[in-house]
Amino acid sequence: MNKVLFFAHLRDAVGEEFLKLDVAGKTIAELKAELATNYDLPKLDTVMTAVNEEFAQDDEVIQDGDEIAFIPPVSGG
Amino acid sequence: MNKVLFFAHLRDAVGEEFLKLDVAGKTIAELKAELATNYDLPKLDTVMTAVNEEFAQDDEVIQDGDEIAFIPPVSGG
Amino acid sequence: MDERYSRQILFPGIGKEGQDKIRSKHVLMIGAGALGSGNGEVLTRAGVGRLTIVDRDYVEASNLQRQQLYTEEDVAEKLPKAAAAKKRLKAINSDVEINAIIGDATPSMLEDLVKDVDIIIDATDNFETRMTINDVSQKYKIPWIYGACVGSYGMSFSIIPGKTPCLNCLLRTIPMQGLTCDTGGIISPTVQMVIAHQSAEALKMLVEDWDAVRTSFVSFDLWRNQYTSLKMGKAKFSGCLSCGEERTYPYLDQENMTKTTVLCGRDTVQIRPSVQGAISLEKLAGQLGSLGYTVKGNPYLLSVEMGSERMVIFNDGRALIHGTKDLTHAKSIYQRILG
Amino acid sequence: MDERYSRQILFPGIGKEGQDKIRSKHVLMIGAGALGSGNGEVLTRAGVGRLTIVDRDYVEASNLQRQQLYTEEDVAEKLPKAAAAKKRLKAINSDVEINAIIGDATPSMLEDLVKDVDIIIDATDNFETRMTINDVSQKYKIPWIYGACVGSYGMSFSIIPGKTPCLNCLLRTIPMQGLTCDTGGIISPTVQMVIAHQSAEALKMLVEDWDAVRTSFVSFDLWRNQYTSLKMGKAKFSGCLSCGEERTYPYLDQENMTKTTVLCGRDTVQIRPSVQGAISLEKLAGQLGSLGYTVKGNPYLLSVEMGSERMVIFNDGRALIHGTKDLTHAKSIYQRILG
Repeated sequence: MNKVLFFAHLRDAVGEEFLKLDVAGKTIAELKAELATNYDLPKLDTVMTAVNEEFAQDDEVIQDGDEIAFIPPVSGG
Repeated sequence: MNKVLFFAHLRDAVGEEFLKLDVAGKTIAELKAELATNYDLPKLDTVMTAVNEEFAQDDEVIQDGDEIAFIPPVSGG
Repeated sequence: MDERYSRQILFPGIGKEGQDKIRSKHVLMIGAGALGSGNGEVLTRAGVGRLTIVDRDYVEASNLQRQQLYTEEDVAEKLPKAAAAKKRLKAINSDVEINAIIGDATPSMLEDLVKDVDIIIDATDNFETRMTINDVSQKYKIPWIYGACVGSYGMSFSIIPGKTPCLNCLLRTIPMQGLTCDTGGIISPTVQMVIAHQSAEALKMLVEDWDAVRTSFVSFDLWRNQYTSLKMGKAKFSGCLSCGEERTYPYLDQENMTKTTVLCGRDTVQIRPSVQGAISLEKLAGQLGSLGYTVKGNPYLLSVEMGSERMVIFNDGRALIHGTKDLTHAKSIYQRILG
Repeated sequence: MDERYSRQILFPGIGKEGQDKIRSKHVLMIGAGALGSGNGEVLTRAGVGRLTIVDRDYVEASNLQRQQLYTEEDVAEKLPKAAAAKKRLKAINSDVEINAIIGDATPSMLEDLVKDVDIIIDATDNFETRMTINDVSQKYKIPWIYGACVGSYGMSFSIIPGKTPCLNCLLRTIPMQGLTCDTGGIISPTVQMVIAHQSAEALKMLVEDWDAVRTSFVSFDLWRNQYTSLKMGKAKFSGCLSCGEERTYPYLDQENMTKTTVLCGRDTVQIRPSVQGAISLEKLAGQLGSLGYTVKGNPYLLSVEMGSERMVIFNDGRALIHGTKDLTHAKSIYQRILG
């Protein structure tokens, strides 16, 4: 099982602070695609992904128990 | 074994960011007394103690593996 | 008004209703130094209804490095901080009612002031005043927000009577002095970080979003890249004299308060005469001038050069002795001039 | 001077030597809005030698809620932000050399400016300018500090050429329709928190304490009480066009940037973003509507009344700004809404 966390407006789009999903074996890219299909989320191309508080590339494979977080860079200033 | 962390000026006094000590079974008060004896530390009466990121009273008994942190309140402003 | 506050009304945590609430509230801020400058500015820009500021100091050159309301001109004029803060805050937002009180935040003053106050912001530089704020908070059921910093290290904690532990639960006694500012110095990003936490908590309380109020004790070190969020579930102390069942509010008793204090981080002693009252600065200036002292003054205070020390006398009889940390010596200097 | 900076000289991370270094340095700051106000003030108070500020906007009423250098008078006079910032910063510290540049931070301007610059502070409100800063940083080996915020959410990351990943490693392309303060709102504590992180990093770099510079990517939410520190060891992208082996610095090429053109014979500016692609007009209409703008639309375009101007946005991101011939002003309006 994996905990998938969302920050900022992604959280509002998903409606939850986090989801419990079983996504072990999938890549980050696959998870992003799945989420974009199942939730009213914007494209996640430019959203940063963390696996266990470490930056992860799109081709990283998720392990069971990994905590995944989606951190959208914002442009305000 | 326990990890004992020090913040702010306590860290400078101890000379290390943390110590590895085996203090399981002791109370926080006992650990404070031991540290005051072995290191050039000020009295730790008013220093806040955290056990595993949770505030702990002086009579709390330390378990093996607990991470202890000493957080001195400061008065500047 | 809508245009001015449009960006925070757009923020879902505030909205139109929250903005109206902010507008209707009264904040008491104790201290107008580094934390007071920043918190005062955030709340004034956010459009709080009333802001009462209590501060006993005047603006000095060494403040400019981190106290964001003040300029070189304020230093040249030796303006009291509360007065200089009010001047700048009015230029920022003329709609906010600013009450500037130049004086020491004593127990009796605070008990008088809190009557219609919604929250108290801690921007003091000493634990004695914080313990007094803490007792006033418990007695009158007014939330307050602790904030403090030294060097690159800072902390904040929100205290809500009846809900969270209080400062006396955590400390049990006033920590010994000299641990901090004298030796540690301060950088202004640390101040900004504490202000960010305190003022965010203040906004949550002003819009009455109590569920959003932080329940953990935050501490951080910006130079060492640390951030700790401490759960406080076990911190409440049932025997606490400030918030426990048999409370006595020990820090509301003037007899328990010090009369001379070394000011944290400064080579300065403050003297508070046991009986305070208006003194004639004009007459005193004349006397001292004829004695050969270099004296400068304004309606609020008198500054006297005395060899390696300098005494600043306020018109309530209070004084600051710069250039010493020796309480007895300072008192002696004071008494040489004021009897 | 020693008295003025005494509290930060006392801080072991700076000291006398560090203060001299700060004094000898030149900081380039792009933007003088919320983040620029605060960062500019911290650095000016800290006694940096030279500060060059680039900004294209003027002060408006909706800025006052969070942009700490500006007053009601600046709004009344419609002062350019760079000029208003300089005025206040000189009053704060007359020893600091402030260069105020009123204009758009284009690639060619930035390449001209960075020649003798030690660090660059990001205080912009859009990703396109950040990507240009990022390329300039890599090409001329100048560290820069990313900072951004919206609502109660903010972030910061220090980028050191040859050492850390760069912004293009993280994003790969300019995000479309990022949330801005104009569409998502903003509270001023969030701004303060980003400033605390950016300015602490700036001080570390100015005193050349490279070991202290934060290597993690910080993001936080002050209303939701979150703080995340992301390890960036795996973030460097070998094929990065900005910092990889076959780098081309794509964002220094004017061809890849947003194009602005005055349409012949009309009081209208056309904006073509660097990355074109479908944007959600429906969502944008909702956001702008809740901001109080009058919005009309159809599946192909959206028309928004904005005071004396009217913006028409097409679903490929292109826009027409009617009512102005000022290219910089038009681009500013566009990026404030679309990021």
